[in-house]
Amino acid sequence: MADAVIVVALLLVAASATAAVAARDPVRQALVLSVLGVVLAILFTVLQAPDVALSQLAVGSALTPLLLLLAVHKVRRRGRREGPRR
Amino acid sequence: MDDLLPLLVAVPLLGAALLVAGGRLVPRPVAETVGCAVAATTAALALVLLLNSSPPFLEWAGGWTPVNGRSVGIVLIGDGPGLGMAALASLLTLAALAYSWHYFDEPPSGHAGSFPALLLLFQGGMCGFAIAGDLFNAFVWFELMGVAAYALTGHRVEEARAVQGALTFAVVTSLGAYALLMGIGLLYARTGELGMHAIGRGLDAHGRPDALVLAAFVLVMTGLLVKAAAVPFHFWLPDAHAVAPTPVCMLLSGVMVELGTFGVWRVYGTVFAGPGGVPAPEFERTLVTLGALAAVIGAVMCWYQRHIKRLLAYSTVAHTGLFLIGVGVLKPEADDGIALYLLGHAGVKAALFACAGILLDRYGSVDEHALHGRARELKGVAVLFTLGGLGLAGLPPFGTALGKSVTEEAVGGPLTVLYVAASAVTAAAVLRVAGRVFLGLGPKPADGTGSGYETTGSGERPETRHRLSRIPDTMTAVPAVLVAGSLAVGVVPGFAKVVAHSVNETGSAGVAASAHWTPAGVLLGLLSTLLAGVLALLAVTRPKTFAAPDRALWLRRLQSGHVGDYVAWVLVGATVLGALTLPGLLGG
Amino acid sequence: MSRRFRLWLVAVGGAGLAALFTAAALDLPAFGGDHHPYGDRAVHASLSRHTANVIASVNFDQRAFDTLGEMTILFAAVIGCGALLRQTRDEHRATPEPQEVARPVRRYALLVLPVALLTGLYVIAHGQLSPGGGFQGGVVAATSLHLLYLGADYRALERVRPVALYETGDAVATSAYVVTGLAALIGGSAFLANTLLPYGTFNTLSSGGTVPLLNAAVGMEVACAVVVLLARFLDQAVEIEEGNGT
Amino acid sequence: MGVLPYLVAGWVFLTGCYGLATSRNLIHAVGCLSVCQAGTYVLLLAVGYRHDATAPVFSDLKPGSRPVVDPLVQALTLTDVVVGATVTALLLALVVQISKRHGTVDPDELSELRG
Repeated sequence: MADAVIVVALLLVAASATAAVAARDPVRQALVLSVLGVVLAILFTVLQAPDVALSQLAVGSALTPLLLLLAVHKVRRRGRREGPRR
Repeated sequence: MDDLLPLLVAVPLLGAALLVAGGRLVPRPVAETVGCAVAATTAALALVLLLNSSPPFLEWAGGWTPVNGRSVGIVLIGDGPGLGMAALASLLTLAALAYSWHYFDEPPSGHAGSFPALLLLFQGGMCGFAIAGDLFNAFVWFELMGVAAYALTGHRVEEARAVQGALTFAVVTSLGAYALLMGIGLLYARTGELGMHAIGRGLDAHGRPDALVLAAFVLVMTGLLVKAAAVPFHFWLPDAHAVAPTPVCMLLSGVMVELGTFGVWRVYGTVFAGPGGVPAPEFERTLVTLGALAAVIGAVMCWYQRHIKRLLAYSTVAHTGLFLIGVGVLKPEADDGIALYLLGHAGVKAALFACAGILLDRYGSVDEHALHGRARELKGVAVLFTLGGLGLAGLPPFGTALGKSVTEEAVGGPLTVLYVAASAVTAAAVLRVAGRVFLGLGPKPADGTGSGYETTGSGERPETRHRLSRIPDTMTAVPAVLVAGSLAVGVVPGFAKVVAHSVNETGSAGVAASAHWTPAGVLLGLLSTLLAGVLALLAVTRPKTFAAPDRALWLRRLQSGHVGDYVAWVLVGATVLGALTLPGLLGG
Repeated sequence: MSRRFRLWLVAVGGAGLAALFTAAALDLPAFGGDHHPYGDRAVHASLSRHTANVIASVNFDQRAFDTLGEMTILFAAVIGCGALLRQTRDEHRATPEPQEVARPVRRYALLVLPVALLTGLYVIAHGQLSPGGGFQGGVVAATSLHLLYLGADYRALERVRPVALYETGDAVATSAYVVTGLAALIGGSAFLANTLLPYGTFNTLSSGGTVPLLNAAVGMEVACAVVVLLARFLDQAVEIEEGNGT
Repeated sequence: MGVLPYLVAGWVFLTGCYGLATSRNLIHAVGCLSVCQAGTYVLLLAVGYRHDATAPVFSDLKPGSRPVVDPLVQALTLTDVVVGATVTALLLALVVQISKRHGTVDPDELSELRG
């Protein structure tokens, strides 16, 4: 039983990692990455690593996508405003 | 005494934390003085430990001394090579801090301490990596070294090139670090240990090497060789070293890249050298091949540069190639030679970067063509730069010459030719720059871009707030001391013997070799210096024939500045590593 | 270099590495195996020092030196981001216009904020007992503070978040960790040795010797670091503008 | 089942590398690097797993009553997660500056450092 859950979680990780690479738009990628973070947290929980799951949930599915979105926001905002500056 | 080993890391880290906490309260000179004091304290500690490191220290962090030969703690190795690297890193950090004294561009408001603090963190990371005896701990310090170095490289955020080079550096090195971690995971799966010696014993207990050992070797070496900038992992280096602030360049080229080579030596010797690891002939083939490629490509690319800092960066590629060959042949004499060569090279290379930095801050350019004849007034700097070039060529009695001759004798055969040629070509490029920039020799080169596929050194901004009209004494004193240090490595009687003793005590199974000047070595050193001089003279007088940039265009095109290309090369490099190491493992 | 050539390189390099890794995976001990010598020793050592959460014991006692490196990496990233995302001479600050937030969102954010903050602190405090600890709790606490951005506005966030103070807090927490390590050294033991304090009663908040201290230092460091990191990025995303026409 | 977790780890790592090499947007590339790193987490935790074992936390478990999974790899992964987040932050800071100084975040259009 536990094995079946682990296999499913592993396949989900592989699928969402692939999706995160395939999502070429950074905003969409940030969202997929946060899904990947949640899926990884689930995998870690079934692998009996609650500590890591917690930090993956906090870092991988919240902090990292948030930073990515903020960076996208900054880049797009200045893209709208003006061209390159040196 | 052993207990003091972790302080090599703790002192700079504490210093950095204090600088950040108090940085906004104190004026800049105080912050810089504190930075220098902390770096100097660490250097002194490293030297004291180094002098007492026979027999080598083994320290268990957290006091977890082994029970029945096994521990749960982290082991630190305080042997000659490790402490030597820590001392070198600390001394160069001190030099970098002294060089940037007062001169460096206005720090961000309220962050007087942030630049020295980052340098101290960098120092802490390098010291930690040098004394790490535990593979995962080495990874942690490797990352700290990386994170501090990325931030320092991109520190001049107003420079388009600086931020691009820093990003390339960060992406490629981080990828290397993750490869290293994958390798650690594989080794842990096999042996269930993390200490380097413990892993080595575990591998030997398992019997003959198999695909797992090979994969772990490839992944771990990928991480370390990315740091050591072996071909084809080297692309990040010129991009990063050419754009980093000068004091940081001194550290990057002088010691950080060499720590990658040191890591290869340490990890192979402790983890993979046994019967369960990678057989010696395979290791030798792999490292000599990659090292020779790096030496050749580094030397050729160095020759065709006109951006002076980039030129120096390529000469670092060539020289680390030579170091890798020396480590690869697995002979005690070669180890001694490399240790001396590395010390001499660190002084010379850091001094050369310091001189290039003076040019940048005085003239707002590091372009060989644009600066033609403009630096005639800087007599002292000219002397230092030329001495640096001669040191790079291996003119006796520089430490580089001693190290090179000892290594040449150990490797023998056609590899000797490579040593002479690579050092001669890189030195010739430096001497060519010296002749043109400081003496105004030869016709003034056309200022336009040749093939269009090159990085010129113009359009760089000085690192000081204003262009310097007078060079501060600290900025000339630092390269002078560094060149003197490089000379001392070769001249001080008995120094070579001490280095050889402490290197052989840990590596090479206790076989003691001696390192000293030999007539053949002196002759080879003179020969490469002569070659360098002749080449430089020809290049200056006949620029059309000898420095046509289109000759190596295909090679230059590989250096595209595109981070995706570099990542692709890392993957190819890992595959090449595997292919080179595979045959010996199939045979058994 | 053309894109096609790069793809070829990736294909060759990736295929080689994939083949190598697959061959290695076949040689690995099967998943779920029973051979974990270091792990078993770590469990034993943790119990002998009355630390219920073995991972906390590994992080803050047995391999506390690694954690020192880890928190320094975070610290270096904070200083590094501060230096990289500083306001340069050609940039100026623009006051962000207050944004309308839907009332339910606002109410929800203000309701969740204290809960999340407390959860973070709870997770930090129980690090040596239950899953969680300085890292996880620190990140949760720091992120929860930013709900204020949603719940009120950027100004309110800036008021409760003087970045300078948090940066100092970050540095102080890092020094506290190092000083705890040094105290053990001065006390006649090794650097970062867990010998200063009694190990306490198993499974209580004060058990584990210096583990709770180091855990708290890391919690404070991580919380401050994440606040500062997010502040730097928010600053860039919301406030700092390039001076056009200057 | 025996090798599946390891293969998934390798797959995730290499997929991230592929994305990194072919990325047309540096922010996307940074995301791909964190995918690479996810591969290392999976590998480490898979290595430490033990069948029919529980988490190594003894707050409500009598010591010795059940086997526990390897706590070491979990501590390593924890460190790794934090390191990953910091590297991501630093890289993004550099990307933000690149977009300011070069006016683009497409690596194909960055042509300052060549030859």
